[in-house]
Amino acid sequence: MTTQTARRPSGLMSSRVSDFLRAREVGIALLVVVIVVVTTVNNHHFADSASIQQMLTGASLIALLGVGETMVIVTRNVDLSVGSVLGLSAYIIGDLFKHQHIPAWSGFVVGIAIGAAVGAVNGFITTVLRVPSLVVTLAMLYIIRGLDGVIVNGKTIDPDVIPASFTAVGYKTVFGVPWLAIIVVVVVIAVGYAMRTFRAGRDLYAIGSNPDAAALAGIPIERRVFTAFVVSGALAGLGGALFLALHAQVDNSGGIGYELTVVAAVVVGGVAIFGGSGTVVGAALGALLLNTISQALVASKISAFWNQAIAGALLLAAIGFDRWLTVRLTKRLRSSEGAHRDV
Amino acid sequence: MAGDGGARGALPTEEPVLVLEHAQKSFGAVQALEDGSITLYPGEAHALVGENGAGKSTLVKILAGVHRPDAGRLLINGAAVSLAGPAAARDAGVSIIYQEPTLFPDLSVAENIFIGRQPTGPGHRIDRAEMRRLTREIFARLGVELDPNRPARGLSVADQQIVEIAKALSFNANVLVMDEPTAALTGVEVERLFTVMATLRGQGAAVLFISHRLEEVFACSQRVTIMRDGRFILTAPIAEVTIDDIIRSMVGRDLDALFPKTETQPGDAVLEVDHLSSQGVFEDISFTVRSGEIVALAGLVGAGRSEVARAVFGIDRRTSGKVLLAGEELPNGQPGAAMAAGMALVPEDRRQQGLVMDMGIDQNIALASLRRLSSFGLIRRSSERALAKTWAPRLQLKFGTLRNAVSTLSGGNQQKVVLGKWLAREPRLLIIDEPTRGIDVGTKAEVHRILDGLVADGMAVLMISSELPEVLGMADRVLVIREGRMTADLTRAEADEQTIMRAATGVSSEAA
Amino acid sequence: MSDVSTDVVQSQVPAPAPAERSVQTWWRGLARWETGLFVVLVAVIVFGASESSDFLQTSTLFYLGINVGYIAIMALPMTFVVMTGEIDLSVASMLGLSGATVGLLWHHGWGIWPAFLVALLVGALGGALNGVLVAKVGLPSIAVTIGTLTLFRGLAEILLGSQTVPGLGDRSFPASLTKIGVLPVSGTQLSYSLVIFLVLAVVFGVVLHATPLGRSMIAIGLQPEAARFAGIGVNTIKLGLFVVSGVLSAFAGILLTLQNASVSYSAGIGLELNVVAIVLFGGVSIFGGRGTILGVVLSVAIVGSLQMALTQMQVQPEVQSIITGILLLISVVVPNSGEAVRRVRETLARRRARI
Amino acid sequence: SSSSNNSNSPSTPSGGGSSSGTSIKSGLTVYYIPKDTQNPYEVLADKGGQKALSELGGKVVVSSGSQDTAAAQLPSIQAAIQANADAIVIAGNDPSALCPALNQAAQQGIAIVSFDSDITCGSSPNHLFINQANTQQIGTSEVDLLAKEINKTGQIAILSAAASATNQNAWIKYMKQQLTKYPKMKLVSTVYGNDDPATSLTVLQGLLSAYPNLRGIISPTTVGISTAAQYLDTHKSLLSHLTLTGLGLPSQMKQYVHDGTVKAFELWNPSDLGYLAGYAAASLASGVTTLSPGSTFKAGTLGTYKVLPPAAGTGPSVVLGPPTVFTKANIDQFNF
Ligand SMILES: Nc1ncnc2c1ncn2[C@@H]1O[C@H](COP(=O)(O)OP(=O)(O)OP(=O)(O)O)[C@@H](O)[C@H]1O
Ligand SMILES: Nc1ncnc2c1ncn2[C@@H]1O[C@H](COP(=O)(O)OP(=O)(O)OP(=O)(O)O)[C@@H](O)[C@H]1O
Ligand SMILES: [Mg+2]
Ligand SMILES: [Mg+2]
Repeated sequence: MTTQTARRPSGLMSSRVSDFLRAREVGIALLVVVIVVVTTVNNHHFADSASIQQMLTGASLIALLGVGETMVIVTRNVDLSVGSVLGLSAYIIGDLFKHQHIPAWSGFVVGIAIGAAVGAVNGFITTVLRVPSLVVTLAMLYIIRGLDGVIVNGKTIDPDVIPASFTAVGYKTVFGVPWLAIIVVVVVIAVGYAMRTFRAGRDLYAIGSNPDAAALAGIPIERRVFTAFVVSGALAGLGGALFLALHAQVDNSGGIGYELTVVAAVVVGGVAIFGGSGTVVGAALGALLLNTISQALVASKISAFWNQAIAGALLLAAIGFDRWLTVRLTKRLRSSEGAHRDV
Repeated sequence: MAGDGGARGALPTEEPVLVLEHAQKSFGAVQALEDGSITLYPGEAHALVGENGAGKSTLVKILAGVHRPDAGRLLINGAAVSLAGPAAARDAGVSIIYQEPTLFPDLSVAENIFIGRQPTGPGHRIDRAEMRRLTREIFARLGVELDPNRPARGLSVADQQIVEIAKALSFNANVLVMDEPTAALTGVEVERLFTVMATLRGQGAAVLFISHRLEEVFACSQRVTIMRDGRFILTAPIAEVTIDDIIRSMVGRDLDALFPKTETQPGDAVLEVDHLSSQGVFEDISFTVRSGEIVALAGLVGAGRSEVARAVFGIDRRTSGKVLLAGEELPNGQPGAAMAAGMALVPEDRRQQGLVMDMGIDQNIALASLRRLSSFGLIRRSSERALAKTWAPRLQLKFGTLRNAVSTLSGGNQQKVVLGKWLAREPRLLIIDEPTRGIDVGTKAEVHRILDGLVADGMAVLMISSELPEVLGMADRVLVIREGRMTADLTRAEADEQTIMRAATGVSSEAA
Repeated sequence: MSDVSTDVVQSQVPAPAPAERSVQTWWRGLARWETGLFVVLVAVIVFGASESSDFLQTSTLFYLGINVGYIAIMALPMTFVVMTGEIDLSVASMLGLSGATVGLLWHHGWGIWPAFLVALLVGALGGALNGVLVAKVGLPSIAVTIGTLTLFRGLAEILLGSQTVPGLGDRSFPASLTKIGVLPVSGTQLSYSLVIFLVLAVVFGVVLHATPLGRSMIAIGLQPEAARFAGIGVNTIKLGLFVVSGVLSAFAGILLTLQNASVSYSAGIGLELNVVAIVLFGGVSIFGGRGTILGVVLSVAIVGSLQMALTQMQVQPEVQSIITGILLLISVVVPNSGEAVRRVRETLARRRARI
Repeated sequence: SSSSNNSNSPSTPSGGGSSSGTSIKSGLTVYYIPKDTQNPYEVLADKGGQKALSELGGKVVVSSGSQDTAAAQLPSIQAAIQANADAIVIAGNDPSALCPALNQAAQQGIAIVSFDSDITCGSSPNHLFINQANTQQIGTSEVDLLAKEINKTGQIAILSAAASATNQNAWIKYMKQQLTKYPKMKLVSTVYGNDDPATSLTVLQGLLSAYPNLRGIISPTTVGISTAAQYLDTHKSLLSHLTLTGLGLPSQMKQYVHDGTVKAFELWNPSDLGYLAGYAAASLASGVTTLSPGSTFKAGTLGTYKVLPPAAGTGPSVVLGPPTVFTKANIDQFNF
């Protein structure tokens, strides 16, 4: 009776609410489009298929790492070791090509295996020893990078030792879409779908959203977080393989400094840094946005010196925008509440 | 044996579905539960009553598999079980509504209800449509209309409680335990809940529910179990006991001792609140607190009392209205200024707001007086310890050493530390929110005695309490707040359960 | 109950792991921690002395100061920021920006002191930007400072581009100042940057451990809401700390510029994580509220002397970073291990209970 | 400067100039401080240095950081000082930041030699720069190389390393100078890949979409040119109108030269460079030669070298020799 009528607004709200939620991804996508359009205005070649291909290729690695990072961040953790893992896996794969002449496909397997192993270490220390993941993965960043250096030791992997079929993945296209992009998109869709439609996936959000409640709901927190780290590591390892395929060469410098770029992309992508919300699609779009920005700056013939500053400013803007959305959302939700309670 | 007797008296034929015997549980210093015993039969509604801190929630959490009992035995359907965790309890057919809502702000209402066991279609894919349908179904049973897709973020306390209830119902468990489910609900919602309980019982489920509202106990339960100081006192068919019996067994002494009250002559106004409003939380609140009187803010949980207190103290900004302390208007949103003017606020949640749990007792007591305790900008450790040394005995604090972290103290003693922290500032006005929430019965009387002493010495006290006995026992005047609006301003003489309940719920209390 | 509802509203606060909560493990852990660091330091020195013939030269102390002094100075405000549960990843970029500012102004004929002043001002402004976004707007500091990390470095690049100051035709920086890069404080073997660090460390130590401000910071780190209810200006303090962090990073930039008698936009690039590592290794909890300045000072000493020793011993730099990482891991695992063992036992017990 | 003619080619040893008779001390310790311990190009140079010093009965210590920063090189210089090394051979990550430390070393009587990327410390310390090839010559020859292939017309761009890299900027300066000789060639942009493959790729891609009818790219850095080569190799359509040249390692470029992605590029033998630096350092440390222009020293199998007078920017220097141009014809003869 009274309650019914009084409650209607809250139902009405929800449609607007879900709009807001979608707005995150949509907003970023729009931003990308806007940048492309604006850039194309003063350089009409920026929208060429070739140029678009380049944008996709350029973003794909960070996007891939962003997928794993999202899984971790959603659980209120963070993985700073992805850059180092990428570098290590890239070199080891190359080294195996050079000396063991392993088949091209196994390169990917190796990469994923290496990454997963490191991820397992991260996950173990974080969950079983209950050490803040930021510290764990920061330490692993140093350790893995050092290990990489010891192994590389001034050597390089040169293009001629890498199977053509392997490097093909780095540049071949299907209907104009780079393989690299396809692989990443597949991963994004797969993980995104899993995180949305399987219980384990939803558990990740629950854990990040309210750990204590998650425990009460009987969610296996340790196992889930561990898995998240393993996946993040595995994807970083796969990233190493793709890095090698893309650049056809690698020394010890592969992936240096990626970690912060990845976190930045993820945050720009609308993933809450303290967990509970955000999607891998958003993260991937975030990566695309950052890469589009830096390419747009070159393409707009803006002095290279301005690149970083503008990227930084846009990054802050993106974070602020996302916050603004959340705040408005919460406001609406709050005001929708209570209505039914005047009986 | 009284328990067994009562049990046999009630439903001799059936086998009990759940039996807890002589469960014990202690948290560090606090013996939360010394002898928790309860027997539930299929198809019965069983009330569990006891003062704050009696150990009800602890007992519940043992049934929930959250706490493992230090001693005692749990039988479900006649078989002894040891619950490895909340999940295990659920699988054993026990579903719980916790006293504090445990929601995931970022997840949809529907998902909050089904997290971890969402309905799945082929390939273990979550069937969202089905999940929504089920959610709507449950809400329909509860007669409420809440959008299943809306995130839990920003749900009101009451709505949160409703989601919790829906969650518990969704298990179709054969034992349903509800820890103060009605605390945040209005009469109508309470009625609906009772109807649902009735149907569940009809289906042969046992319902255990905790409430501080005794009329509810009589309205809908067949048997009642009473606890005091962590011990089982008795179980009896509701027909065989009266409210007075229950209260006597709950409190273990007569109420006067629990609510000491010296008659004082109120002095002049200390706090004047003038048309205070806070967008969307409360509207146009005006009242005065004079020195030497206790004014109580009564109302349902979620009514906005704490918000009023927070706005007065300056934790939240007010959108309009004035706050005057001893005639001086206070700046908006500046607790520091309020403190300087002689105001103190003992917040409702000591674990989060009242105390820095990992700091020592002395440091917590000093936290609000640091400036006074330091010379040349340096904290004088000696004076800091001296301060604690003077207040600990005055509040009859039980502790190891003053350096111990307050997290090692019992709830009641924690509350005393918070009191000490603020009394150390010798405030003109003490705002105290839920002074005895989660405090065991002995301490509770002490706290009341302390309050009484303070007003006797001419302090002005604004007390927020969800417990009518406390309000009735301690207050000189009672202000009732409902939905953020002031609905009654009663003198000690006018105030009684009915009037207050009516003002608080807006429905005649026969309904509740 | 209403605390739960607020919890619902602002679930952005990261929940510390239980181990972090339990105070006994903390005191014990902390007690063990400083002593532990001290033992490690002694070990490193003994190791260095025995493994490297050059280690005991007095110059080692001076060089150590030159290498870590300016980094250590950034670690102090970082300690405060982390104390309150936040983080500032923009310090190294601010160092670069400040250096670039000095360089540019110097290049355009400014006096050195005015140039320094402007640089410090830039530091204050940058810090204020971080502070406002974190404390007032309420954005997560890790995200904000990743943003300003890029922004500040970018600005530095805009200011100096490919040029190094002093370049051809520039005045060289006043020798009276640049001597801090080559001469120890007279009568000692300590570099100026190290002395400044030590002095600042004393100040920061006193502030943290003996003043209301310090106590407030600890309270904020342990329980922000309780701090607010005790009348502590949580946001104001955080804002202030970010400003301090900005100013001291800028100051470190000035010192580095003088030590090198020159500056380019890339000065101090990538140091942010080293600073964080030093602070964490010093026993400061990433969740805030726990840690001591002494610990940070010891951590600086260890990292510094380890680098000297290993370099003298011609150990690969990569091995050095491996050691850094392992030390960092140990620093967090050790205090938690007791707790962990307990928990694992418990879980096993429950497993058994289940069957 | 006119140094391109008086630079000594190894083939023609010259007796000219002053050379003190004393011979090189044995047991010398020379610290090699490359940009970082992993840079493949400099690892080769270090090997050259080791060869030189072993011939002279001395020893080489390679020490540096793991990142290309001055800060990472500083401890190595300090270690050299503390170990009373006889000479330091350094590739500066920053033109000036290391000067104070190096000056201290010099004051301790340590001979300072720089290679690959020079340091600009004015006279403190005085040091000898081992120029891989005459700076101007590199600049000009690159441009000439490209001009020949795109018959002197069209837009061109430069893909460089870090914006603050001295050697790069020096070469770029001379490239611009040389370009004035080709009025129909227009330098439209210089981008910086920071010697990081990923960054290089991004800026390259930006470059291509910014200047769709770009005819030529000069990348005077090994990472840059190989990244660009890989990109062209995988986007053959571009080759029809785009030509790439620059400085690269034959080992990395071999494949691209063979499949025609890159027609020609230049480099000198990095290990020769290190080898020469080693002899220079030893000679200076033993007082066999001095920094004064015209003084000479023997560089083992490379022959005799003469110190060139300071010229714009650079102090006293010797030039390894003209860079080798690598093409299909000769690339397989090189193993670095
Ligand atoms: N986690 C805990 N740590 C320490 N003490 C606790 C804990 N939980 C409960 N206590 C203490 O145990 C006693 C019983 O608490 P419990 O919550 O069971 O009381 P209750 O009967 O539910 O009270 P209320 O009616 O207020 O809910 C109280 O003194 C409380 O302070
Ligand atoms: N997290 C929240 N989101 C939206 N509204 C809220 C939230 N918490 C409280 N409210 C609203 O603010 C008002 C006051 O809530 P609160 O529970 O503090 O009142 P209260 O009377 O102090 O209850 P208590 O008895 O717990 O002190 C209520 O209208 C409630 O619906
Ligand atoms: Mg309870
Ligand atoms: Mg309240």
